[in-house]
Amino acid sequence: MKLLGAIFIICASTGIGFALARNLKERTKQLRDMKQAITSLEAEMVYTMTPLAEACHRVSQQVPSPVSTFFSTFSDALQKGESSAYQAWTKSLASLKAHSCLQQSDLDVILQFGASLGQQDLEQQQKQVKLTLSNIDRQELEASEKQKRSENMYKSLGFLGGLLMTIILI
Amino acid sequence: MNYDVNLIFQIAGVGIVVAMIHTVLKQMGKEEIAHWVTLLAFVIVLYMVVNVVDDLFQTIRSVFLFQN
Amino acid sequence: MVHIEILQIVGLGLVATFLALIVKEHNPSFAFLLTVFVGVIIFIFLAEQIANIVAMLEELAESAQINMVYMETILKIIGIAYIAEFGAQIAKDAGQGAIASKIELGGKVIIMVMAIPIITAIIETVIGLLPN
Amino acid sequence: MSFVTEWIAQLIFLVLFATILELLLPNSQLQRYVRLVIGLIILVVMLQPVFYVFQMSADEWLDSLDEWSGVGEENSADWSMEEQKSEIESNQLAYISEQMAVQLQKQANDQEVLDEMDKHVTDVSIVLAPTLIEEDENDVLGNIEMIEVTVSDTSAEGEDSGNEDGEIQKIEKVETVKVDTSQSFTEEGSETKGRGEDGDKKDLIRKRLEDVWQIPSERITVVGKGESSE
Repeated sequence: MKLLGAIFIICASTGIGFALARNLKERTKQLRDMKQAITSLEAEMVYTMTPLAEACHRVSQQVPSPVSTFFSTFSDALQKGESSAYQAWTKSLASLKAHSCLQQSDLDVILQFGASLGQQDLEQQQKQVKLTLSNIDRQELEASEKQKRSENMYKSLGFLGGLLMTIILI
Repeated sequence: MNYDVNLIFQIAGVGIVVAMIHTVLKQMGKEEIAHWVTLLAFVIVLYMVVNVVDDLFQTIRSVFLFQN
Repeated sequence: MVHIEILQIVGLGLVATFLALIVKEHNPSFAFLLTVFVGVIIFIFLAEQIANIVAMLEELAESAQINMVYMETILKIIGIAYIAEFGAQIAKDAGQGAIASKIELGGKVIIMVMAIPIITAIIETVIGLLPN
Repeated sequence: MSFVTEWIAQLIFLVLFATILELLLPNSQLQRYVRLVIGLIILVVMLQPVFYVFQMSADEWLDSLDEWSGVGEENSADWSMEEQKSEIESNQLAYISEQMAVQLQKQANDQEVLDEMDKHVTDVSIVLAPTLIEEDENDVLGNIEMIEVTVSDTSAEGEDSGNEDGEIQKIEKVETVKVDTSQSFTEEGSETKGRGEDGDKKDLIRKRLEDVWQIPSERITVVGKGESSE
């Protein structure tokens, strides 16, 4: 019985550690996805001149999960036409925040990009895209560094914490 | 010798695990947290040891000093 | 039974020494606590055994109609010696030789205080022996 | 001579004791001090005859030692003797009172004093006065401190319940009659009067018992079964 409890505690805390580590890993991945999405959004806008809603819809089909849902909700909101692009962007960003592992600084960069969306001409827009991309690059670099540093730490800390708890409680 | 000898292994285990946690946290540059963790574990183990020491003093008192 | 118990004590001590060696490398304070704990456990065990001896002697003394005051004084002195010794050893282990010697000093003083009435009695007798 | 024997025995025992306990000592600097004190104690025991010579009682000195070291010492031998004596006495008392009780119950039931009230004595217990027992062992009745009598309805056991004496049926089936010589009698009288018909019935029982046992009826207290006797 004691052994069972000990196993439970160790498993749970190890799980928590792994979840935290996965969070870090996911963040870099999602940042990369976001970068890719914005690049393709730029391509849509600059080369094929598709409207924003349509472009976002296409982009949402090219990238994996959390980022794609962000773009699809954004394009849906635009197509319904019930609010401005910035409002729709903010709203879908809020839902992205709940479902992704991105941190506030990453979201700020994306929000900044959304503020300029659909307000300026193509050239300005392109500049904006470049700025955002470099910002995201920076975030990604930071995230990957943090991942490298902390991923192992979270994993081992989770396991060791569970071990400590069982040793003390036994 | 029916005393809880397992407590020895418990203390040693806590010591080793805390040392590992300390090392990991220190490596990640979170020395403050590492110190807090060590301190906390130390207090817990100290509590156990103090309990046993109290037991010892009571025993000696009842055996040698004729007080109960 | 007795030989098993000595094996237990020695085994306990060796295991504890080994563990303390390992832990000391990483975490000296825990190694110290471990040492204290093992010392206490062995001590408690011995105290129980000593209680047996003392009970036997007490029985003997009672049946021989011998004054318990002497015995209790001796027992108290030995108890004080044990406690002082224990504290001093722990302090010494922790690298606090100064505190250890203070504890020992305390033990000595208390033992001497216990001896004061005896000394006064002897001195009074000797003075009584002298011609006025 | 006995003093010398005692002295030597004490000395031998103390030396033995000190040796054994010294072996138990932790080997440290403290050992020297402990040895010194033990040596002093042995010296004191050796000096005890000298105390006698100089008319200074060793017990007196021991009392002062008690005060110093806070060791309480009881004269346990005397005390246990007292206890044993009182225990034997109380055993004797219990035996006598038990014998008496059986005798009294038999007496009361044989003479059928209570039969007209459809009652009989089921249990008698006696408490004897402990101080009188030595003065006159034959006068057992004089030594009675308290008699407790339990009576029960014979009619309740028979089938004819209810056809006669409905009043008795109302009284509880088992009652305790108490004879108490140590209590003041006026108090008991008022106590029984307060109970009306119940009290009358119990008065009758007391009178009957007085005739049989030769104990004045005003000494008798009647207490119902459910009530407490004290």
